[in-house]
Amino acid sequence: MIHIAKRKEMPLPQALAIRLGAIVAALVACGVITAIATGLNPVDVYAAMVKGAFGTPRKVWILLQELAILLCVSLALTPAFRMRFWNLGGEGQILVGGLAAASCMIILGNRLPNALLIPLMFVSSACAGALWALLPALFKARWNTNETLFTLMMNYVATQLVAFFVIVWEVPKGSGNIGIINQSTEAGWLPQVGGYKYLLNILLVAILTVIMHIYLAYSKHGYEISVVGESPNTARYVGIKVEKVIVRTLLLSGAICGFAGLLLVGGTAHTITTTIAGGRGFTAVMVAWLAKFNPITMVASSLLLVFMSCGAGEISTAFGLNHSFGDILTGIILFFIIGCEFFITYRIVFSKKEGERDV
Amino acid sequence: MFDLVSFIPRAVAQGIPLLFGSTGEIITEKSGNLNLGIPGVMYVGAISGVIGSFMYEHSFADPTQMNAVLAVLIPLVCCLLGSLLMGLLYCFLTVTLRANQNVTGLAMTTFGVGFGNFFGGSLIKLTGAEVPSIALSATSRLFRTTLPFADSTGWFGKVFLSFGFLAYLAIIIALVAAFVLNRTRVGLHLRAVGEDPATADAAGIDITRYKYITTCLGCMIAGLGGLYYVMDYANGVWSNDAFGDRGWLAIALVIFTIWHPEVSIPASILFGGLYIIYLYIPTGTNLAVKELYKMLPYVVTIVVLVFSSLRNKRENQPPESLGLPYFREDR
Amino acid sequence: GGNDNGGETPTDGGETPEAGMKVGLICLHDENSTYDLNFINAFKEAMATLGIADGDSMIKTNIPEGQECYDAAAELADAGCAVIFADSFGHEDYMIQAAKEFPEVQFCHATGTKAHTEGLANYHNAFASIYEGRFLAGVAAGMKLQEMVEAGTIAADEAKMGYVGAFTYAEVVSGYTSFYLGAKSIVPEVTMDVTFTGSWYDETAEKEGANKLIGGGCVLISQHADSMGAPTACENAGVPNVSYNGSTLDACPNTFIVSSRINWAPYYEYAVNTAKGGGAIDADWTGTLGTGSVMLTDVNEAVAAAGTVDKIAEVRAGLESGSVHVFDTAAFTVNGQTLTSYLADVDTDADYTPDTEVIADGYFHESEFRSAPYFDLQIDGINLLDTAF
Amino acid sequence: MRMRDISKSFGQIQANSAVSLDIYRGEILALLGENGSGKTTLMNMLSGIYFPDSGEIEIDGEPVVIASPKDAFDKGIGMIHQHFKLVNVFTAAENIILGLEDEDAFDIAAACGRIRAICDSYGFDVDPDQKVYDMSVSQKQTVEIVKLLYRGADILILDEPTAVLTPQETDRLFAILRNMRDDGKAIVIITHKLREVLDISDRVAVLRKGAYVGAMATAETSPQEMTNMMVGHQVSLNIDRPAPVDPKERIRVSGVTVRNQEGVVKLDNVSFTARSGEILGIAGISGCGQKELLEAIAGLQPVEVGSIEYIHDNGRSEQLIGKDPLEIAALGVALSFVPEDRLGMGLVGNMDLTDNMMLRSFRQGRGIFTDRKGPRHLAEKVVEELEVSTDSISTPVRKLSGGNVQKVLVGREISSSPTVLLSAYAVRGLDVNSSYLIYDLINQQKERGVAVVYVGEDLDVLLEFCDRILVLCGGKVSGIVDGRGATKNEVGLMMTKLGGEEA
Ligand SMILES: Nc1ncnc2c1ncn2[C@@H]1O[C@H](COP(=O)(O)OP(=O)(O)OP(=O)(O)O)[C@@H](O)[C@H]1O
Ligand SMILES: Nc1ncnc2c1ncn2[C@@H]1O[C@H](COP(=O)(O)OP(=O)(O)OP(=O)(O)O)[C@@H](O)[C@H]1O
Ligand SMILES: [Mg+2]
Ligand SMILES: [Mg+2]
Repeated sequence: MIHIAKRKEMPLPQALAIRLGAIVAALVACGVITAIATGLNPVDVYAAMVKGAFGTPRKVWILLQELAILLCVSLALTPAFRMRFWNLGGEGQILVGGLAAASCMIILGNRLPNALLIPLMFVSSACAGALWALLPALFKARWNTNETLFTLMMNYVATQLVAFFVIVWEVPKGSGNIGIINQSTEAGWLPQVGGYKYLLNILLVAILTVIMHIYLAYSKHGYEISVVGESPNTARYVGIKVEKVIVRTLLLSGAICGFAGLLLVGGTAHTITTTIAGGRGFTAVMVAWLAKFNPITMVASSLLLVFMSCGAGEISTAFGLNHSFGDILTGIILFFIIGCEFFITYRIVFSKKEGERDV
Repeated sequence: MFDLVSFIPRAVAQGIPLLFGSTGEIITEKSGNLNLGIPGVMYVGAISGVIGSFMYEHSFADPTQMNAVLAVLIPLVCCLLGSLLMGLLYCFLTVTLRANQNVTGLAMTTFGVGFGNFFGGSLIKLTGAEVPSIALSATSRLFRTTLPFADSTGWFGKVFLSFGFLAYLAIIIALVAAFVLNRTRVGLHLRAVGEDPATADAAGIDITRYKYITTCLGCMIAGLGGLYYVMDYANGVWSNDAFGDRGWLAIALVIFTIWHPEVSIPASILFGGLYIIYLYIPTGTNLAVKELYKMLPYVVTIVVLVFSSLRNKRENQPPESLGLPYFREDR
Repeated sequence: GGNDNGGETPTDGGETPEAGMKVGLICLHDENSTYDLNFINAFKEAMATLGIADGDSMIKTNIPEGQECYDAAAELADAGCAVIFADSFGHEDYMIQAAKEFPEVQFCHATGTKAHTEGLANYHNAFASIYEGRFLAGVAAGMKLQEMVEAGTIAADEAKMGYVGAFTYAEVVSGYTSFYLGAKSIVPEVTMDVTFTGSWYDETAEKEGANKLIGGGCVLISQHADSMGAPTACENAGVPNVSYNGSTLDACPNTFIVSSRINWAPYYEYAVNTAKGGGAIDADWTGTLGTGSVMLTDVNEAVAAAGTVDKIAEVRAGLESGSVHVFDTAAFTVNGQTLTSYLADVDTDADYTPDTEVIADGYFHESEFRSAPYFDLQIDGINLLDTAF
Repeated sequence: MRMRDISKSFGQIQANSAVSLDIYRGEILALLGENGSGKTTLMNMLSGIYFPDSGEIEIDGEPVVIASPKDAFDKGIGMIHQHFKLVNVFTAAENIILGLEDEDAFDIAAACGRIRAICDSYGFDVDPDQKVYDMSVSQKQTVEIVKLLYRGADILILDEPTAVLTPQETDRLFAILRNMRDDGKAIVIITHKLREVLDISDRVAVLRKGAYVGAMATAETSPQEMTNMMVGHQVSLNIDRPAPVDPKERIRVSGVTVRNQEGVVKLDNVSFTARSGEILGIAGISGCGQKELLEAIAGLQPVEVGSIEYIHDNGRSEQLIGKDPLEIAALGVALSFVPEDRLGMGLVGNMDLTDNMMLRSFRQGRGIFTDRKGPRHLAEKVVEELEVSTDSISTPVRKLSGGNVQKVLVGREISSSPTVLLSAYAVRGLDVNSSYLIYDLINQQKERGVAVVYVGEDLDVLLEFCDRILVLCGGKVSGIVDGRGATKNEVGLMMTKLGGEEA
């Protein structure tokens, strides 16, 4: 007979070893699947992926930039998740944040100096993102309206809102395309630090990671968030205004998503499209969860996912393999990582069957 | 002039994949499993059906020579099998290994959509078509065979008889699911598993078996949604990513219908209708306004959600243990 | 960052053009998109013709219309590509950005509009006179309508076509107008309803758009959008369909008539050969029937009217010889008036200021002042659906 | 049934070590032990919830393996679990038939009939169509009992079944158990109330820290002996009642009416005063409004009409109605509240001791950061002074046993030197030793001049412990009696009838 029992607390090195083992097993499994499905040598494929992610300084910069944006969105979702508010609306909050930044650039680009315009963009993106999160938060706080569905639907509303403004601002008429905003004046473009295109974004998110970690672990707000998440009744009992905490936390969550939108629009792309968020609102959910809502661990989990997507781009260029193959590999690696937690928490006990005789 | 008689069948056609998806997810969630992998499952279901049918249809020089029963059964069985494997994978991870359901689901969606598009892409390469798609016209024709009299009974035929068999199957499955959930012992046990597995377990119900069976069944039902989309709606044409994020909408419908498969029938059709209604609203060349009309299904969903939350009933809440792993020895 | 890298990885492509010249292509999607597949197939074909090794031709797929396009272009330049192509309209600004940074690399952008005003020596636009292809496809449609009228399936005043367009962009307007004029050259009383989806690829919108047109009495459908939505809707309803981008015969054996498409291979060959030879690539290059850039698929004899193939050949000869013009001002009216003068918006600017006189010699000079189409007139006989409330 | 050398551990914790226990037909065995001594664990291994790490189980001389609750059920073992095993959104009937695999068709109506028949014959009051979430705790416990009866079993295990029952309900249950014993069934009952042990059991078995200490015939033992065996050393079983010190009016409640969310009146025109240095007991059957009363004073329950005043030492009074706990604290009212549902309200199960100590005080200090130093010291102090048994102060409180959880909560609540202490069922589920510790703590507060409002279910304790007792019946005050003079009968009657007349 096989029985499952809880383990004694496992020492960290051993737990890390199990996780590492899972990744190795995942790579082997992916290798076998690669060989079967594509006929390619898996080692070559892995080498190409590494090359695609770290091959040149430019690729490393791109990887870090992608990492920064994904991490930023994951950080944004984390306070809400810790409060057990399932904010699936990151996508929409990024979009409206980006939309606010773009509208500042388009409408005020020729009227304000960058020194004023950029701070204004920061404020308006954060406000837009916050507003987008505020709506579901208010209804959740007041009437316990299901936030998962509400935030999910807000994504689509945001997408259509962006689609609307893209057509309003499109150049040329009818093309459904805005193109680079203020390409000649660079009005509203975030400044480059030390001549590095992406460094500012990366630095900002690095700072944000540290702040978020401190905020959640050591601040009074962070403590309130945990209490509300764990037990709303206890929160009320000690006089925490649950509604207020929900609204405040979601304003923060949305504002940071909006900020991610600003980084995308003002920092790199200098345009707005309906696909600019690129599914990060959802990927970030996975990143946050994999990291068990710890901002520092999230650096690792977002690195994994960004590495996989950069690598997938490379294998599609190098071997003509469809991008989706990267998704398959990502999925398999995730399955192994998720599954291995079992062996950290539980042990399997085999007991002899001899005693079994029914009455 | 708004032509309801021609609009309704279109709305139904949009609604059926959602209905399959939401019915599958409802019964899954009733067992306490929150399967966010449904979008991936629907892709896998569809592509499995396509692969099966592709193999069969291409083994004939002239596809009209196919055996009609086999031509329908093969994709159907392949689709069910593919979705079943996804369900087993989900259950193995979340039920046996007690992995986090949310991450597992999201990973399954990544995997499933990738799987669908990868093998879709591979088959497309095999066909070498100029227009990248796999056309299974002969098979699709069988899936789209309508009831007799559909053409000859005027509006009645158009509104009620003009669908392929999978559409009726979707409705029957939803009704059966509703019946089983609410009126049978199995349904009672299943709901208990989702609400309070510890209690169900203490009452002698095999939690693992219930979770496995319903989740796998749920995945198979959802997979049929993908199959319906390719074989019926898209005329047997697989194009990558064409299915879009209907899987997410199906999950959204679960909450929208407060976990009632029978409510999902009108809700799916309503949502399907709202999904395409912008095409019927006169906007002319003002495409910007059209983009705003595309918000309609989502805004309506939010409004209904808010109204229904105003009168919050205990029965309208998600299953209490939804998303939580169950281990008998911890409390 | 981009700026620091320009010098770090010298692009040796320009120095030794013959030995292992490298060429790159940036695609919005991948081979699974109708639109991109057309570019990719032509690219592979051209590279084979040019004798460029597999390892030296690089395709970057799934590059969105944003910063990623610049990154992809820069990476290709880093990798030593001497000529870099991009296939999507929205890539243009990022290609220009990269062109400024890598002056020794040639950037060739399909469907763009800015090369002739940007004034960069290494940035170029290209398109094809696809309106001619559409005109020919329209002729096939006209033949079919004529057959239907003659067979009594429809009355002459029921000769109404439907068209599913993506955007209201000049490229689409030029496309459906030429298609309509092609049909009108056979059936003068034909009319056409047009509906827009607001997307280049949206299977549901295109399918339901076509269904709506069919429901509205259209007896033949064509489309300018990339999914299989419209053709399959036609197949379901048994309504003949004139396609775009490639043959949909497999999926629609009973309704597919013919399809027009652009063949990009001649342009790739031209651009790479010119770069090789050190010459200057045209700022605007327009492929024609003559260059082999505008193509029609085989006609599906099972659906097309008898004599379609011959008729197409005849009209095609006329187009090539210059005796037939697609936008012949005698063939259409705008608000009941024959056009004698029209200022088109050729130079892209935010206010859409008309800047160039395009009517001369009795016809509208499409794709002559820049490669991308600029015909955006609303002609009589074409009814933009839903504008009349 | 025999259990031989049964051991079971959960991670680090050894819950049972080599326990051997015999259970006989026609006998009621009481299983005793302190909180966390492994009683529940041991019984759960019989009912298939847990699987032993080692050891053997025999039924009627045959070795058996009980791998699941279903196995246990098939072998005729039925158990009432310590924590309700009821599905909240189901009706009583649905819960009762849950898991049964009858051959005949699924027919709830027929089941309801049988349930009514059982209730009638045993004198229980269960509405088969009532949803569990609408039930009071004692109703839920009754459903559990009916479930056990409905299913029938040869070996019955009852884990603290009386914790939430009224004395009358307990008596009824015990009568049934005696009948069943006489029918030849084997019965094990776990309870912390020694009086009940004496009343019902034939034999007593004692566990201490997971190990079997011994067994004896009930008739030959005394509460003192049992307690000593459980604890392992001599304890005194007297509750002190020091005289009130300088009683002054502290809380004045007048005409308070409270409705719950469904609009049902839970408190109806309640008036009384609580005095400093005095313990005011509140008696009443469960669901008669005690919970709402305490919550109303603590600022957690909206009050429809009435007034609740806090009177300072200098005679100034503050209205508490309409204020939340924070605003009440801001008035300088030092109010502590030990609620009924400890982990649901009062503590956060997944947080460690330090963070739980911080719940009341985390706002202190002006910065945006929390200060964990103070709470850590407090946690250490509470652990030391109240003898909380825990690995460390960074253990999540969820992992502590019920008694220890309660000590942590009480320790925190009294650490803020309150002037008013509200306490609901402070010793529910606690073992004798822990209970006395809590009584002592409350008495210490009383001596400090704190006004204590003590809601309890055990009338004997109330009568022994409180200075005055307020009796509630159906949300109305049916009287206030002096704790020193009143009799159990008198109070018991007032609990069910309003001031002598029918409620
Ligand atoms: N599911 C579990 N997981 C981990 N540890 C457990 C579990 N159940 C019990 N324990 C541990 O086993 C010990 C014995 O617990 P048990 O529930 O048997 O005590 P008990 O005698 O029933 O206590 P009480 O009188 O409070 O009901 C406890 O100290 C506890 O720490
Ligand atoms: N998930 C768990 N992990 C570790 N220990 C647990 C867990 N659940 C319960 N326990 C332990 O099991 C024992 C019994 O728990 P239980 O909640 O029954 O205590 P209790 O004293 O009976 O509480 P109460 O009197 O409030 O019912 C406790 O010692 C507790 O520490
Ligand atoms: Mg216990
Ligand atoms: Mg207990």
